[in-house]
Amino acid sequence: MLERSHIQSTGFHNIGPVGARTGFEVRIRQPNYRSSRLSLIEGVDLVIDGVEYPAEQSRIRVGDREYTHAEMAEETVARLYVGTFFTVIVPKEGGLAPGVHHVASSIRFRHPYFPPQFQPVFVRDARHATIILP
Amino acid sequence: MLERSHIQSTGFHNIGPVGARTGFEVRIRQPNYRSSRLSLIEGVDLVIDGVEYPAEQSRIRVGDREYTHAEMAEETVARLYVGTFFTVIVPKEGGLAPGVHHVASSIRFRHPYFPPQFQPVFVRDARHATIILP
Amino acid sequence: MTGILTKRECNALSAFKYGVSLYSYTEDLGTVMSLEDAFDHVAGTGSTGIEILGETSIPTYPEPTSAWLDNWFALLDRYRLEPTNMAAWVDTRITIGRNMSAQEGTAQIAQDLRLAHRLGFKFLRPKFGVIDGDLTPDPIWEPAVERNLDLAQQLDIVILPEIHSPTPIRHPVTDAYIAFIERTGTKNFGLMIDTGIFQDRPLNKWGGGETDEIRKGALSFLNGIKVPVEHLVDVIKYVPFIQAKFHHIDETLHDHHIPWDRIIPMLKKLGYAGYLSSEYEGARDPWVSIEQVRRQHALIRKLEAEYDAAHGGNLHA
Amino acid sequence: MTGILTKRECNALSAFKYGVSLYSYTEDLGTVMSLEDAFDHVAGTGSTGIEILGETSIPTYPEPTSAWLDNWFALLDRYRLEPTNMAAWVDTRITIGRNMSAQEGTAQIAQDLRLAHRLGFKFLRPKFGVIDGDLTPDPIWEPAVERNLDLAQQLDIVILPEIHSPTPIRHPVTDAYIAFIERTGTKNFGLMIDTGIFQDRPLNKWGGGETDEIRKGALSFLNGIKVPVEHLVDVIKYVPFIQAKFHHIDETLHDHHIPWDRIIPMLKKLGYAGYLSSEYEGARDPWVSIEQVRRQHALIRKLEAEYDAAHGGNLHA
Ligand SMILES: [Mn+2]
Ligand SMILES: [Mn+2]
Repeated sequence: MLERSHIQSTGFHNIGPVGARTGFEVRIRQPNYRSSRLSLIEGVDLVIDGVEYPAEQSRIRVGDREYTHAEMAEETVARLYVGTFFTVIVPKEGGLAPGVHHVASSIRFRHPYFPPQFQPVFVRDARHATIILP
Repeated sequence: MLERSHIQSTGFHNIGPVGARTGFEVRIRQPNYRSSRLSLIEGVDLVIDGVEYPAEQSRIRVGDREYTHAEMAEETVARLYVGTFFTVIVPKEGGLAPGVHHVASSIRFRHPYFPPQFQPVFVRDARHATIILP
Repeated sequence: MTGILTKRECNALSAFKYGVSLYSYTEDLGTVMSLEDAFDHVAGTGSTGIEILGETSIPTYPEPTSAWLDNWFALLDRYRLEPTNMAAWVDTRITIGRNMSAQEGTAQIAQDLRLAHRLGFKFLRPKFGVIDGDLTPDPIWEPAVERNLDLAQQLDIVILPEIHSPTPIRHPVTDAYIAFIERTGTKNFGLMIDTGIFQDRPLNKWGGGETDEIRKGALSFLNGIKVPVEHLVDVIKYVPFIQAKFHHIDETLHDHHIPWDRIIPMLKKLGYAGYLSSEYEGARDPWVSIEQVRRQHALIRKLEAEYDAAHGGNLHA
Repeated sequence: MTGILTKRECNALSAFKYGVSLYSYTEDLGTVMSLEDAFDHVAGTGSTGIEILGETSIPTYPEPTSAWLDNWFALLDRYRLEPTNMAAWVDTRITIGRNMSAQEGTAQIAQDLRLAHRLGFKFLRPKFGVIDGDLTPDPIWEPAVERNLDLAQQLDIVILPEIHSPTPIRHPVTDAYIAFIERTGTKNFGLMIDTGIFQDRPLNKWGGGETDEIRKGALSFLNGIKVPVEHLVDVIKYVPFIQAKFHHIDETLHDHHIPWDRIIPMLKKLGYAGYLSSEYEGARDPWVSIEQVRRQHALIRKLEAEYDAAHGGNLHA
């Protein structure tokens, strides 16, 4: 089972070699009531301690597979299932400092059954989350 | 998975033939942090809409097996496991009326590692719960 | 009431069937509730039917694993529930720059019909993308459905578009569905009523996961479109299934938004004998949905019993 | 710091091992978290060790099913965790009118030793019932443990009673355990320190499931018994395992009750190189425990790194 908040505690960590981190990752619960073709997700924007990490610069991992922003937009078969998470992979030299951070996420959903003027829908959440290892 | 409240929504219902109900049942989550020999539970008292239903008059069902209050006290092998519920079976002619009731529960736990003056510990909860079928 | 009953009065005494859509447990599913838990909660209401959202409930949709299928049938058996409706989507605006063709829409519905049939469902509700602020469905709906009518007949499934707020009963969208039924003469297409169209008091919470942007833009929608229950007379013959949408029922069994005290007598009077399948769409705090669905069942059963008592007793008990 | 290190300084640069006790996730387990989820959260802290409560984590305790055992070893493998300590209980006042005999206590510990061994644990913490307000353990503890020393040696498990608030380090209960070790010369019995004994500010919440009755009666206990960290010097040679009890760590990594800034340097100075196994015992709102455990690991690792940096760098990296 996943945490109710979109942003998950576990899975928030730096990536790359210790001492030469290349970025960080955040796990996000698929929060919509139905599963979603990846092409219906127009991006996931993050704001960490006030610093913006726009969707266009990140990659998304679903299961074992990674997608660039452009690849997501054309992926009409693979889905983000309800009850699962996806991982946002953010490049950032040195990674994030160990300690507690304020993390905000905004998922841009396109719901084809919503009128065109309401596209995309921004589904947001925010919380504190902790980086353990430098 | 069970509801976090001790008293569960599902499983609160009348028993006996329709039109001639003989009582009702309430599901209670085992709320202690460790599993408990039945002999360590000195009873489960209920108060429904202000009416007391003391442990001594009810039976407890654990899995498929039912225990009287006296039988519970001597059952040193069977356990109430964490992550499971037990059912309190309460005799009451006519059962409870359909609709929303205020249900309070108090479990009398004996913790052998607590000083004698703190025995039993009353672990309480309360909530609204609904009887659907008359 | 004594004496010989008229035909309408006889119909009026047919009983509702009670069910729950797993949509009710949105957000609880996957965070505090498994599929098996959901079966337990549905069965615990005294329901006989369970409604799922195909792509939500099946973790490898569109192709369930054999283990999942074994578990599905074991759960139906253990909890004595029958599959009612399977909800599906036709994502017409499939990428940001491209719409589904009629052929793709046809394939989507054929896939969902076959899946629904494998799982034992009798109804399939496809939700089509829309093309305007009036929620006019993408025009591919008509060929995509029509090319599947033979398959639906073979599989004994009725395809049901949902009449859902803000689209009322008397509306060109509904008229187009009825014209389609009349033109094709099909028995495998009908209307599903979502009781949200009868909402007559404003919502202050909304469980659909929508946000401020939607809320501001669709304010009148959230106030309720207040379709008069009498409009059911126009369409009831096309309606084999109803989603009992609701948002909040308090401890006195008072629903804050949906006028069940008018809906239920009207459905009884019209002889509706299909499912009322709970669709809770209110506050999404963990576990609230379980109790809310139980309150709705207590409320509707009470209103049905009162109607029966006032109209010659419950002949179907 | 340069030059040749003294023996004590070398010891001081040995590294802690990090673990989590599933006690931390009490109430989340079974309502919002499965055993596998718990493994994921523990591994996500960068821990190498996992501690369980036998009768809590094993759904058919005392006899796990073979499916459960298969899953247990698969999880250890997948999440690269080693079993550390298994918590167990000797329910001396087994019925309201009867206490366990020494023979029954012996059988209980033997059963738990065998179970712990099957699951790969190196430590067993039996919690004995007490006979008075001083928390003096039931006298059967001594024969029940002594009769199991050979078995413990065969199974390579160390039995660890817990030095737990309100019992401090300098206390007849602790003295009796040490006398037992000295008398028997055993290597299979030691002391487990629960860091709750160092609590030096009052608790306003308590996660142990206890109620107002307890709270009123044990008020001074909840204020913290404030054992000076220097008392660790007396007993550290008997301590192969520490439960890192805590109650609340805020967003600035400030612990509101446990003085880690004094505990960690003392343990480093004493050359402690065993596990610090998180035991979160704070507010039990769903999912709070996951984040609290992560904060504790960030805090302790930071203090360890600071100590290492101030004492010649982290030689064990
Ligand atoms: Mn609906
Ligand atoms: Mn402890």
